[in-house]
Amino acid sequence: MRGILNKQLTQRIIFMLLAYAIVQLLVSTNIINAYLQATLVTICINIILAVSLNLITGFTGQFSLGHAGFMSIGAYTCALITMRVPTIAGFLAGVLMGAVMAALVGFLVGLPTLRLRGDYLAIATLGMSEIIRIVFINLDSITNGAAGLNDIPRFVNWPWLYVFVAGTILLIRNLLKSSHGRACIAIREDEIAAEAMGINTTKYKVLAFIIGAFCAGIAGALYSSYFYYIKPDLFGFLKSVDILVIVVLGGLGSISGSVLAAVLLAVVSTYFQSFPEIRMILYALILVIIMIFRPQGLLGSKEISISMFNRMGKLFAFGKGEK
Amino acid sequence: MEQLIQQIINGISLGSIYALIALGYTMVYGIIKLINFAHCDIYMIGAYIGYVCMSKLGLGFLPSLLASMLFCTVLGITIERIAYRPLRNATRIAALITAIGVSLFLEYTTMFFASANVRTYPSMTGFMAKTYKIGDIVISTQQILIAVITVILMVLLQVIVKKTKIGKAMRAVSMDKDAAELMGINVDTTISFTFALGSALAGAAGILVGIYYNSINPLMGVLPGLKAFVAAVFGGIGIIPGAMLGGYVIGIIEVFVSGYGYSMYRDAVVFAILILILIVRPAGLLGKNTGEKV
Amino acid sequence: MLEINNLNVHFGVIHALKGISLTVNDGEIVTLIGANGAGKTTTLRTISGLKKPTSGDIILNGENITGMSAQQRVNKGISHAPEGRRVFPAMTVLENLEMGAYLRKDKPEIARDLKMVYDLFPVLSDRQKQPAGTLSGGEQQMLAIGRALMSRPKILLLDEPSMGLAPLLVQEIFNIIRGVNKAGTTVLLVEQNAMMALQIAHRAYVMETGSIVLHGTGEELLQSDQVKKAYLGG
Amino acid sequence: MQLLAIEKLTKSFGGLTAVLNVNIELQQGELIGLIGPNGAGKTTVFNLLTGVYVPTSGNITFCKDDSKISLHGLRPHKICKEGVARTFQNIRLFRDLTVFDNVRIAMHKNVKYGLLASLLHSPSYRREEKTIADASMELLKIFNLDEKKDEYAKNLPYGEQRHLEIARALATNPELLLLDEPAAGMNPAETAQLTELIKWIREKFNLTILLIEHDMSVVMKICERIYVLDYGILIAEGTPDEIRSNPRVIEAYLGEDVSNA
Repeated sequence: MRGILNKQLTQRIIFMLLAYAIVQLLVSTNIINAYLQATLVTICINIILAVSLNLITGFTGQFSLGHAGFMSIGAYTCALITMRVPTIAGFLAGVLMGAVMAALVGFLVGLPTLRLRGDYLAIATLGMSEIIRIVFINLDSITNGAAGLNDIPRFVNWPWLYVFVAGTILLIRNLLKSSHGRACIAIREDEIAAEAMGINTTKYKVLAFIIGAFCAGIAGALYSSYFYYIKPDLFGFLKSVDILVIVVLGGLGSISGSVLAAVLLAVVSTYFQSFPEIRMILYALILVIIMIFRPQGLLGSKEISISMFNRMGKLFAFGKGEK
Repeated sequence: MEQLIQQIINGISLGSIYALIALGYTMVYGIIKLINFAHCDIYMIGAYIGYVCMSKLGLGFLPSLLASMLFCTVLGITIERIAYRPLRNATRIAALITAIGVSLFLEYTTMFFASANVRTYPSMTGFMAKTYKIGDIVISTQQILIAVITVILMVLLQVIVKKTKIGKAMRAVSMDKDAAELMGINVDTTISFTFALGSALAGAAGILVGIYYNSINPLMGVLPGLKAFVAAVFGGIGIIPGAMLGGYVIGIIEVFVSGYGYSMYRDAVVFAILILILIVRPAGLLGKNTGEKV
Repeated sequence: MLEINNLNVHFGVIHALKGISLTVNDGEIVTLIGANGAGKTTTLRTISGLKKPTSGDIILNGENITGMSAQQRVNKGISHAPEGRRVFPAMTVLENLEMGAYLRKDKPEIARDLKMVYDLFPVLSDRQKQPAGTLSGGEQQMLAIGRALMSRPKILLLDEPSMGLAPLLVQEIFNIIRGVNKAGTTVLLVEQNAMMALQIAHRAYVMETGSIVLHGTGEELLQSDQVKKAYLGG
Repeated sequence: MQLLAIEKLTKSFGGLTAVLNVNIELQQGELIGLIGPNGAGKTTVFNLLTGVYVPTSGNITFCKDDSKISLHGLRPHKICKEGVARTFQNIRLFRDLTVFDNVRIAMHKNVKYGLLASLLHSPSYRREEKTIADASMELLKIFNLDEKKDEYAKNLPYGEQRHLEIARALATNPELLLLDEPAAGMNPAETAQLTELIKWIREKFNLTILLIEHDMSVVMKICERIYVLDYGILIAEGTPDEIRSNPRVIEAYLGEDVSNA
């Protein structure tokens, strides 16, 4: 048993290092050029956003339409800090502060979840993120209003991205494989039964919002640092929808599904850049068509795991008859 | 005092429009438990149809109103048939994403054909452009028209829902689809009918907004749509008088917030009210709170 | 009156009904018993048109109704009081009963049937104006049966009318079923309470995992060792 | 020794009084029945006991380790932590999770490792997860569900779902177990088997059990005492024989047939 565990762990580490090295190689040989790099950054940020929203919506079952609001708090906090302290330490402090501020707001947003369910919660979170946006527009002296902040120092590069993406995925995955994670999942399945089985549903719902918002704050911070320009309208209702679409498309309750969908949508949307007039029409059509034909998303609630590749590998290695 | 009355009058005009849109949200939510995000775009398309009728085809106001309601009815039924019906047994979130997809589709298709530019409604002439002054209070014909048409349509709707057989079928389907089907009710037809009613009202709201504010654009539905939804929740979603009440209240509050110099925050106030209502009285002002049975 | 031939029903990959056949003759009470998940409810739902079969025929009075919608079947004289009562909770008792006559246009006849239902269930008459959701379980069951009778059916499908009811009420419900049948309505009854069901049924079918495994008169099955052991606790 | 005392328990919903001045007392180790017609308030009593509803008035006292705890106003998860577990009238399993996870989730209240340990999968996390897994499997074995540990709960046959629900309740390590119509929807053969099982787990886990059931073959056979509710009021209390021959109970609930049987 212990041997297998170690083998799995080793494989996982190898896989993670490999993923890092391959992209690093592609970046340094300029196969991923400046244009593609923007797509890469978008993918990474969207992965963080989608995985963290999946924790709230897919695993804990709390319907949220306000994830962009958390993201904007991370983005503004980090931007304001790095603009004053334009060093790597300032950047890291900005990311951390952005995440903490977002988590704080996540806690506040999480409180109504104690009374609201389903669609009502979705609308409440939507309202909350709209309020955040309107406040940013009106805090002229700090945020420069609707025009937004420009010339934010750029510190984000592939190694940093990788650390944050891998960190988010790993921590959330670990959480879900623990008793605390199972408590969240139980709430999604049946809140009343979960409570009757000794789970403090209040605590875990708010916790899911705090952790989810924390990660979204990180994503926002990375966004502001890479794209060096932010304004309130970037984090409106549509952005929240975008994130939710990734989660649903990948499969509610599937982390690997969120990763897969984030990559897929970024690729498709990069391709669509060539026809700007009908880009959004196509996006809308694809959305409707996928929901009609595969409402459970690409992976449902299943995960792609390394052991799956192992099994496939064995199948090829031993040919037929191996069971 | 006069300023107060003036603002109430303006609030009622705006509230009428919210109420008309809110009715569509509330009916559709009542029957298939879907927040029909595309509803606000049906309202936008209603405004465009009115524009085409009045400024391109040169029709009068009433024929244009009817044309716009009719077109929106057909559009609403079509959307339900193509996009929502296949998802009737899917998860709520899948249905919601579909609704958002349809909404984006309508917005950007309109943008593709009519361009993103703002269009100006033909200005009203003669009787339609008249304003009446009582002291310092100003009322325009358009405001009266909006209020009167809204009331007529709402009364009509109440009669349909309360008195007719199809209205009873709507109530039955909203409570229990299977049981309704066992009574011999055609569930599909009933749901289509609900979409038809809601969409017709949205179409009317669209053209009324056109003549009131004069300008329309493909994204004009988004914010009023959200606020109308807030209105529906405010009154108690699924409850028709609730949507009307909610519409007027939200309209009046919004006008007051702007009137006292906080117009930048007026949307934030509406959403804050929403969250407050949801927390204090989740079933809405007129709704009964029914907890889950254990 | 009702004949089912080789009916197959699937839920996705699950084969819920595996080619079942049964008949119900005019004026009979036929009961369908079996364990949970045997397919009893699915059989009723397929007959009333809520579930579409993969293959097989449903024939009512010589007419093949397999392809018909649920409404058409109500028109043809099939009425179904579903499992769990399923009354319209926010409608009054009277409105619920009126919904039962939704497809009918003969106002005087409807009024007569309404009186008939109130005679059968006096407690409903006392509570005409009360929302159905506030009735007790037993009263809701009576309302569900009354509502089903309002379409003036030729055949009444009853799904677990005794479920969750106190012993005293169970007896009353079975007496009512017998009364309805005596008044001329054919009944197909699905029941968990096999003992009571077999006592009032003319004939019975036993289902197991989607198939009919046994059939005979109520009397015969009450004596059958196989049935005694599995369903009567003997 | 007294385990639970319900005194003058009352619950009204708006104008409707569901339970009025109910007194119930359970001694350690007893197996007690709660019967009555539909809508008599039996499940409401369970919901008041487990904190789903807050009583309008009255006391609920739970005696644990020589100390008395008032359950009045506690949240359900707190009450569960004090040692009261339940099953539901219409099965409420975590349907889309495995049999194994259903039981593991119910062990949450005894988990000691914190959030940080779970984020980092620390050694204490690993140790405790192993303990949980072992204990869960042991429980599943008792109910013959160990072979089906990876099956989704919704795919179990009905009878096994009822068993799993009991197993899940036991996983919270309760002192008092509330069973809400465990035999509903079972045929007589299954019911007879369940009756034995209830008796057996009481011994094995040293439990006190309060049981709501319509099936008199269960109640009369295993309960030491029975409480009868009607319209929210206790109309009788006594041994099965006393209840069977109590004219008020016959009139309100049992009917002639059953009392003669």
